[in-house]
Amino acid sequence: MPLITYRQALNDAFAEELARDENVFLMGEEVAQYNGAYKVTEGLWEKFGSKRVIDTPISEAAFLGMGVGAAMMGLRPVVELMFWSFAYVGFDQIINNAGCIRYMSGGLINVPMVVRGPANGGTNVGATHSHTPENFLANTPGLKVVCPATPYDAKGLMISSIRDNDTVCFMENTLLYGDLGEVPDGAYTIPLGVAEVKREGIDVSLIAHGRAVLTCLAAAEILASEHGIEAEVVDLRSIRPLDEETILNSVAKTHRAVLVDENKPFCGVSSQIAALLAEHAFDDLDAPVLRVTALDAPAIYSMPLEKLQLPDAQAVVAKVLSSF
Amino acid sequence: MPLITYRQALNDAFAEELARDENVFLMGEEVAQYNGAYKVTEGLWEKFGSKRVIDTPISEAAFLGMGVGAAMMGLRPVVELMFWSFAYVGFDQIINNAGCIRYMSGGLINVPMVVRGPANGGTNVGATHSHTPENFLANTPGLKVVCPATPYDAKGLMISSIRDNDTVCFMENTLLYGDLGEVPDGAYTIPLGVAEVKREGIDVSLIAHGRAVLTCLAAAEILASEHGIEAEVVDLRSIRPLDEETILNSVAKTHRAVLVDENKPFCGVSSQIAALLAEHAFDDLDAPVLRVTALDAPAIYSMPLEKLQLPDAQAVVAKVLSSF
Amino acid sequence: MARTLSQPLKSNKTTVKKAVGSAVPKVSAPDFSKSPFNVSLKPEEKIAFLREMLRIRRFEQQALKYYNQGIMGGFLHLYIGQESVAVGTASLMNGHDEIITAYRDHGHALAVGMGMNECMAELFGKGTGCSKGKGGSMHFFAPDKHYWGGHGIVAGQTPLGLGLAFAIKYKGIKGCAVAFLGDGAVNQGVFSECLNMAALMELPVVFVIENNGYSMGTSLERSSAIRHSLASRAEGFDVDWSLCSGFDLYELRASLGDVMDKARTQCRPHVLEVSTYRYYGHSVADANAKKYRSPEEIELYKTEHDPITLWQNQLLAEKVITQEEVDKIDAEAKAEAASAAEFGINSPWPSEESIFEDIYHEVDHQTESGRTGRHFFSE
Amino acid sequence: MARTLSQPLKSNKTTVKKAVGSAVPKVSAPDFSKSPFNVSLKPEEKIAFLREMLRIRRFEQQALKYYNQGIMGGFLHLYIGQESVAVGTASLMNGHDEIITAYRDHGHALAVGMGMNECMAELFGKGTGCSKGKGGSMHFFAPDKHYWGGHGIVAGQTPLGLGLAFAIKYKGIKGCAVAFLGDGAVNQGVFSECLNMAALMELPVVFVIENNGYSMGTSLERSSAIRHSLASRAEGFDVDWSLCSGFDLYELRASLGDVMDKARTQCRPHVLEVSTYRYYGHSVADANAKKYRSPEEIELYKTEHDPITLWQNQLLAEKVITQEEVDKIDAEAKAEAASAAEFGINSPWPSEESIFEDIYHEVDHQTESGRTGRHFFSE
Ligand SMILES: Cc1ncc(C[n+]2csc(CCOP(=O)(O)OP(=O)(O)O)c2C)c(N)n1
Ligand SMILES: Cc1ncc(C[n+]2csc(CCOP(=O)(O)OP(=O)(O)O)c2C)c(N)n1
Ligand SMILES: [Mg+2]
Ligand SMILES: [Mg+2]
Repeated sequence: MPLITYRQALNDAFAEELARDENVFLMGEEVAQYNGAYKVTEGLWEKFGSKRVIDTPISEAAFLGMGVGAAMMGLRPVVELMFWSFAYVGFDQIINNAGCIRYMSGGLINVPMVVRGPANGGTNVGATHSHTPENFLANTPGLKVVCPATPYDAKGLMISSIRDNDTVCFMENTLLYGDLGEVPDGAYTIPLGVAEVKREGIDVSLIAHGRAVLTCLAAAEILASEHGIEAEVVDLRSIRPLDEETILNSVAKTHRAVLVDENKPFCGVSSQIAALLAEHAFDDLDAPVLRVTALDAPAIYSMPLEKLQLPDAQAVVAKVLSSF
Repeated sequence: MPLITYRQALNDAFAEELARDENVFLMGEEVAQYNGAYKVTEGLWEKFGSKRVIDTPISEAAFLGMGVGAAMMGLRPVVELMFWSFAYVGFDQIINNAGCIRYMSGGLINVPMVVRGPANGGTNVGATHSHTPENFLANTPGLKVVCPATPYDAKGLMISSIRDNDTVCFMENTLLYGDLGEVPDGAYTIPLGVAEVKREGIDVSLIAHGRAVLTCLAAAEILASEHGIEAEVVDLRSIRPLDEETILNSVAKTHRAVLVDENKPFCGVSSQIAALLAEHAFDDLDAPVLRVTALDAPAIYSMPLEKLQLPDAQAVVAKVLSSF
Repeated sequence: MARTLSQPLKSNKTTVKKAVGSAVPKVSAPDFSKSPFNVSLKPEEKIAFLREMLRIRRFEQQALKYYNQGIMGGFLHLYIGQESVAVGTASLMNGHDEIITAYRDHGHALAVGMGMNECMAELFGKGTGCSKGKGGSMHFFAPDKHYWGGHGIVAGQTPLGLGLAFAIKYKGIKGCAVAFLGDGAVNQGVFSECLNMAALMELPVVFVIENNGYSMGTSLERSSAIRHSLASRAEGFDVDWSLCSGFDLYELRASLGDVMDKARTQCRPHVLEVSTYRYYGHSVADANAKKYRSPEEIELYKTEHDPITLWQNQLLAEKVITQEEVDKIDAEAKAEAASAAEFGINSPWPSEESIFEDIYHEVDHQTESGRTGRHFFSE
Repeated sequence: MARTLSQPLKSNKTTVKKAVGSAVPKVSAPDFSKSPFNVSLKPEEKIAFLREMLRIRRFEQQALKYYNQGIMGGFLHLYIGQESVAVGTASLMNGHDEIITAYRDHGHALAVGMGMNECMAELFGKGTGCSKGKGGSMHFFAPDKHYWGGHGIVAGQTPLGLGLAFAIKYKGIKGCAVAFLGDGAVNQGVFSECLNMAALMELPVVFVIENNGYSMGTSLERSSAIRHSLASRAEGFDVDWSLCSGFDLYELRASLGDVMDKARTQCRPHVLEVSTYRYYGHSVADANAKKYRSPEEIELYKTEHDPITLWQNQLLAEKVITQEEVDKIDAEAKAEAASAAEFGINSPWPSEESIFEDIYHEVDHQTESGRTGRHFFSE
């Protein structure tokens, strides 16, 4: 299989879906002529033209809402937020329009839209540009939330998201765009709501999404080689719908869970997983459910300090060891 | 002590603080000449005039941001959102400006602002008007979040919030405005971050905030009289800062926790409490941590159905019984 | 408090854009009945407009009765006084046009052809309601009738209107989108964003500002800083605009017909500010309805500017209809509303299971995607 | 791509408001050096302006060097080419005025008197930085110098500027607030909301649109629909507006001085659109900086419209300064910047504990409120 980047995997997904379905179009700030602030849409404007790949002014609320309106009419907008952090100026459109219109119309309407862009810290762009709102969005029944960790998952989940008939909030990561991975040519889908055990283990379950999955995999290697602990790594991939079965099966096997999360801790995704385990894995657990999250402070600018704010393999290893 | 409504308790808090500190002012839609959509600010414009009690256009982003700017200069804005649901059109101003400016300025600035208004379902106003974003806001380090359940708490917490030197998101409840309770005349404060055991018990801890506390108290009566179960009811009062000690002490005593929450369940406040217990009360717990939350659907309009969406005493009782 | 801004606008009776601040030309009001949109109207059509307006009014009066009895929930924002705007608009829709409005949405719903039964049942929160009892008064929808709701967040529907226009253009349809908003809604930033995008992208969208002079208890003067009119803000965004009176159905049709045509054929956006008036409070729960404006003011509008009375008198004068026929139509409308209320009252509540329906399309249709993973997190 | 809009504006050289769409009057450009704001300037003051502009430029060039070496993080949005705007503005502040800007904030910071050391250290992410290494390039603040930052969310600072003006008026201070934004930022809805509120509440705020012709890679024509100018959008909100060239410090001071005075004395808001140009990419990471505009265009601005060169030539022509003195000032600015870089490099990183400082005022000050309950939820 070709080795391509996470960025290219997404780009391929767009190119294929644009070619497949003429109702699909991309829009956002700098996505067309500039090729995307992070070059995720590179070459697509040239190939598909201004009707299908559309630059917008800096008006998130209006273009998110425009996406909803167009989707109600059966188009399939793929709307880029240059950063998910900028969602907050258009939050009402996502929560209330994309999220609630189907319900309020008694099912007369659906909103087949993808809202996508990077949502991550770790690049020294400060507090306002480093938000990870997957927890907020997944709180809203009506929205779906997807956070791929690998190029393969990025492409398969993106194609599924574009074809999905509900709104999918798709969270990428600027730190992953350059990551290489094996990705088949041509279309394939990964269903939303299916987690993947990215590493099998028997001693502890590391449960994570997005880039934290890679942190867990690195930690698992250290745990295995240095401490004889075989960690299972569960990649949630999709936050809503959530694959609770895979989580619970893993914990039933390992009896220990450490949740790793780049969300801020208060009501983060890992809080929800912990709540799940506290209710449904009570008898399986041999130890408290531990969490390694982003430090509970705004993202700091300072380069070495921001590194300390995000979970790293050492912190995960330490947390796992503390559980035994 | 005089028996007054939750609404009047807030009104008294405003009147007293407006009189005490000339830097305090109120603003929002219809708060002045109209006396407030829910009459919480009744009579204040007449008494304090247009300088101190200010009507705004329907421009939440601008007036929330204006509040932040004024607060940076040392004023103490108390900004009403007619519903907290409308926060989403001004969300960026709350999260990024109120929430992050102190950090990004290395502590040079603080934002002594109160953002307040009702945040609740249960009044048949539909999905877009029934949001309860206390979990979102408390996710943000830099913001404080308060949810009083009684008139007494409403006044004491409001005075503390106005005097607090950080931004406090203060969540009221239209269903509670008419509730009566004993409230002393004159100023008193209740510190943020102190929960209250509103009912002592030994068999199970019911942990809640806002109106769900009253639901728990009602459930506790039923449990005691009909099932011989003595439930302890912990009212969080403040979500951030959070009084974890009181929560953990209660669970250490009762060994059972049922969390009751009008938030939607995914990453709701009760998810965070569950995560706390899963980590720090693991050895104290004799049973899974159970939750009774708002049903995980958008708020429905239909009157009898919306009642089913919110936790009620019967649902709490049933959940508690299931835990034994 | 002196009202000036939503009184029937004297100025700018044509749909020609005016430069901001330029003096209002002293033109004698054109005879709008002669406009291309009105001149060929058949008598039946004119009578149908009357019927539609009466139906809206009787529908809402019926609803009001039950709301006051406490057997409807939530908010009830009455459209009474503004009926001509919705009816005039619907009468101009060509089958390829799409419309969307805010929470004051009953009039638009009935005007596009939604049935009184489904609308009334919705107000009662019943499963037979147009939104299955899930949306309530603020959330009527009929996509099959090109009606996209019914939206509760002020101005939140304006970018959706942009999206409807976008889709129309994208699909190569010769239609336009009409998005309604109030005089208070213009101060939500997203509306300004929409104006810019509509002009930049050349979208066939008409924003109709239903200027009834008040946003809740706040008069236009207290909520909007303007030099000329609310619509004239569009000028700064290179969007054409005009004003018209909404009290006279001929004028409304002439003005709006023009700009809808322009949108359809030239793909140009437009902002049309329509002067109108609501007789009731902001919502029925608005206890202050008579405090922020004088009873005399309300009375003046009711007696001098009622769009139904004006239209009825017009048709009587044109001898298109007789008083007896008017009375009959009105009686029918009342009877229809009463029977809709019966229907609503006698309809069943939504089922408890329905709480979890209509959230995800994929779940509702039990597709593979709808069956994979957990979608709902309460029992 | 043809540039027209941010070329030095020929029209409307005075600060008098123009009706939208009205013909540009054929006035010969006034001699701005004779404006009341300039005529009494002392030679030292004029020289100080030159020094400040040079300091900004040399500071940023120095920063650029280290950024390119990869030892600064995040974004670096250079102000080079626009220095006159910040320096001109700061020179008009009266001790009661407050200013606020977006993320392209180094120029304003230095112009109001922040030290190069603290600014450079901030870029290096050091604890000695003006924001203790917490804010970075986009977040410089100096409330003691009436400088309220440095804000990363496009237009997010505009309502804060409104709040500064509100506080000024509330406290009865005779000052004004100046809020800067870019030509792309005008399309964030919140800015329109601000215009309306500023006019309604009669706030002493001046919005300065630094129109450098591009928002990232998007030219003004592609992001903003306008009939006359960006500033003219203010007209619709009953806010006065005007245009001026930012290339000539005399003109900028004359125009801005006027409107700041009006804000202070009459409590009236104003929008001033200043034509300017950035030589570098949107941020240093902007790989396309030369794709969306031609090298010739950039060159033209550098050679014909550089505000520093123009001012320097002006002072030379006025014989206020000699070339030797210019060279000396420049050398000093370079040396200062180099030494600031040294300072930054040699400064310590923030302490690990500092991660949890400066989040809550009450926690930082260990007040009772700061000690009650748990504030932070990670270990
Ligand atoms: C963002 C937002 N803010 C506030 C409200 C509360 N609210 C509902 S309607 C309304 C007044 C709107 O007035 P206008 O736009 O003139 O429409 P009208 O009611 O006159 O039809 C307000 C303040 C809301 N629904 N959404
Ligand atoms: C709400 C929001 N959307 C998008 C961005 C990304 N962004 C940062 S600056 C910028 C361009 C702004 O251009 P302009 O206002 O002209 O200012 P300039 O950079 O030219 O000084 C964009 C799109 C952002 N920071 N905030
Ligand atoms: Mg109105
Ligand atoms: Mg620019």
